Amino acid sequence: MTGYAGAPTGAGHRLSMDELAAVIARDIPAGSFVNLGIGQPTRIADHLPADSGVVLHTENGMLNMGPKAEGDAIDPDLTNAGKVPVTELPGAAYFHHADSFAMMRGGHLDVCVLGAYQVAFDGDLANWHTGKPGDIPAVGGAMDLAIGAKEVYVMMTLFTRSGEPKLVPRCTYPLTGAGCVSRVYTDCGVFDVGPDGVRIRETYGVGAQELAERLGITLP
Amino acid sequence: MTGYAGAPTGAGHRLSMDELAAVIARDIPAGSFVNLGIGQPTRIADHLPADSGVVLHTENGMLNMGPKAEGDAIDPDLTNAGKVPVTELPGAAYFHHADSFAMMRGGHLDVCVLGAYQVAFDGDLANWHTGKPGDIPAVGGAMDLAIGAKEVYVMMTLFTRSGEPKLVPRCTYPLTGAGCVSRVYTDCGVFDVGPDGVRIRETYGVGAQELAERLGITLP
Amino acid sequence: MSRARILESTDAAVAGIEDGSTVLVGGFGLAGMPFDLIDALIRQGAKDLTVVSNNAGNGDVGLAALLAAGRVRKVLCSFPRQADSWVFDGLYRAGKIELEVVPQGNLAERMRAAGAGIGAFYCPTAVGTPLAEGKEQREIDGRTYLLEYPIKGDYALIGAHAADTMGNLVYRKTARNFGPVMATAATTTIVQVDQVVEAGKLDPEAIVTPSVYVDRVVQVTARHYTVRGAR
Amino acid sequence: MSRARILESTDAAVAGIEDGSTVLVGGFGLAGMPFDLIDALIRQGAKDLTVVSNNAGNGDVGLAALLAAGRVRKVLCSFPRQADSWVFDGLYRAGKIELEVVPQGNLAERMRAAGAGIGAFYCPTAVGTPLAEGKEQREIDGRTYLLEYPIKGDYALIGAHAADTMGNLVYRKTARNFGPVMATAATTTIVQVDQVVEAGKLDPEAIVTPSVYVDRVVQVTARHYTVRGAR
Repeated sequence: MTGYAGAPTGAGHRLSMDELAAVIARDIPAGSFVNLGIGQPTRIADHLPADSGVVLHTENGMLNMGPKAEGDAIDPDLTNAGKVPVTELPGAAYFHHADSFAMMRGGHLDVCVLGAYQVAFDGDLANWHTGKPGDIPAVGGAMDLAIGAKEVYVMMTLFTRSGEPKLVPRCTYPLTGAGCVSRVYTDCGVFDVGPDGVRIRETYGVGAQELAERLGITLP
Repeated sequence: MTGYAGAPTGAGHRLSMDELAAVIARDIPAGSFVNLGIGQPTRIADHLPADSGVVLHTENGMLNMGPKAEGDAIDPDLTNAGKVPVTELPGAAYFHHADSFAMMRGGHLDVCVLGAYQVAFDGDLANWHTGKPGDIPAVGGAMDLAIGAKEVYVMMTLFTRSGEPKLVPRCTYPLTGAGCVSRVYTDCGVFDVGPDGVRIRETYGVGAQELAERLGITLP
Repeated sequence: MSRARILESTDAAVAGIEDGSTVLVGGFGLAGMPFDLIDALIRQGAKDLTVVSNNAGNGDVGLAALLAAGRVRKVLCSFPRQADSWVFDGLYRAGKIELEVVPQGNLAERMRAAGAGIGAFYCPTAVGTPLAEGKEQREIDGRTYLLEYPIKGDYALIGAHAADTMGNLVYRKTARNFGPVMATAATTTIVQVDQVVEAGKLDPEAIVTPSVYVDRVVQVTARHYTVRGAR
Repeated sequence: MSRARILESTDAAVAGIEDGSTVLVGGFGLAGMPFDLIDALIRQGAKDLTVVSNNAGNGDVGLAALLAAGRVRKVLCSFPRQADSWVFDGLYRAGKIELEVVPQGNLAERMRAAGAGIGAFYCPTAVGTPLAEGKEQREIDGRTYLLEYPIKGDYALIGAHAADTMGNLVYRKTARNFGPVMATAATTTIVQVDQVVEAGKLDPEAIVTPSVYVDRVVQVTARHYTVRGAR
């Protein structure tokens, strides 16, 4: 991600969203059942090795979803949760919405990757509503996804355009789920979050010390 | 039903269980979705006119069940709720147990016909357990059926072998469902039951007055 | 419910829908949306409707057209705000339509509960969020749940791929979405299909919506739209 | 859950089932009962099991054989007493087995709740009966309901007709019964099938149990029994 205004000023290389997608793809265990949220997380699919055996779930009623459909392969009856036409892989299965969300809510998916406005050190997630008076609230499947998978990862830039951290002691935006995120992947580094607070796993283009200071966390 | 010990002593013709099955078949509206309980109610199927359009549900997961299977048509994977091999009619559909009982509990079946030990004037049903100390309790789908269909009919003899009425002011056997029965078909007559009490619709081989006296009800 | 009727026109299919009805409308975005039934409902004229659907209309077709015709008092949905939901956005900002936002999985499960005779259920979704406000909360086995009530429809308008003459339904791919659940949750379920086949022609193992849930069926010429934009 | 494994033997399929486990056993009477997995479980030796199944065994095969081997501490079922349930009857009357009777629909719905992440639900079945004793009761919209909790299994042993190499399942006729629900409700789901086919060979529209619910699959030679007697 080439220098958005709010990012740290260190000279190092922060990850582009595509590079970050590759990092997340690397961390998803082979054979996992995975839901990739709309927006940036969708890119992760392009970085999964062909032999990963990862099966993608889309909450509008499908397992083993394939890549985006192009040209003649576009079928209006076959879309992902972002309503983008997609394809089906061998071994795909279709089911209705109640069954699809039962699958998620019942904890049968291994990993879900979501975008976020903010994540709190304890794993609280805010990604559905800015809370601004003029905004029309729209939640979609965000709250169901947030509490559903065994592991909920967030993929986001670490800072807003105006330089505010998005990994925060406490979310100021309305919550999507409480304590539900376990890991946060950002252009500047990867973090574990949860009941024990935030912990830096790795950093990109910026020192752990500088990052800790910007976020107001203490290194162990 | 030729003279079981407890039946009224009048000289008239009480209905056999087969004749009674024909009466019930006559009363089931064309096009209804119907569940016939195990035992005597199963006979009703044989009396439904070919053009009745009645669709039979079996709670072990099927709609549009056909007659009993014979000979080579016997398939161990295709049975009714009594575990008797049956057949499938064109337009049949299979579904799992949760879906099957959702169909019943959700009030989507029009009529269910059950056997009974006792029915109370207010529609309480007892048909699952004698309550005797030595008996092993076994409920099956009886309680789900009792509260599920839009109309629950009972098919039974009106008296026990020892002459006790089975249509009673209050059930002495453990209940299967409270106030769930709307009509009782017996060898001696047909009764409406419910919140307004019991009412004789027709009688077979015995006068309404005698029947009322035996049951301890008042004629209007 | 008694036997499904196969009707000759969409107008016959939507006949009798009363003002003030709650109408469950199938589709996830445009996939599975019953365009022809909605057009017929617009002609039929019922107003003051409460619509339950995942979205609040896309572009100017289907549900968006019903909203634009001013027939909808209230929308229950999970995701009203989309790249192409200008009709809803305009009505909402003008204070001309009421909105209840329901998480997508709760929308589906609450309709399933209505169809399955479940009085209410404890659900972990939305705990600790603004959408938990006013809902009863309960700890079960160390986890917190909210009490959710069924959503029942007077009518469901859904799209399916094929029906047999008894009313059994099959769907196509992700156009299945809310159809099977809505069919169970409505007093009267009205379905538009691409084709009607003889009873016995659909594989009994593959039927998704059994005939008992279907009241009226009408065959229409398949029309498809593809949307651009977020869910 | 991660990818299903296709195993070479029923012994490998039931490996690791611990003493004291709760095992959901598919089948309605004998239709859909996983005979070969149960035989393997008897060889495997796990004891002190709680078994959840619709019935408590028929004749001397399948679940009845597991009971006869003395491995089962408790049975949760809807209908233990049948014309040919002599094994269970004997153990029960001798005080050697515990019984919890659950209405058939509640058995199915409570397992569905376990699989669907529902904390508990209000159900109208059994209100006013002895099986309501000790259950929380509630009026909703003028009707009385009982609060029912999920039934979760450590293992499910089920029978299906075919699996693909990913673990997707289809069933045959009324042998489907409890299989799909149990597959969702167990931590580890073990399936015996008549055949395993390549991924892509099963119609994606007709798959009943998606692969995510399946952990271990083993192909066996189809064995069928027909029972005489009441449910």
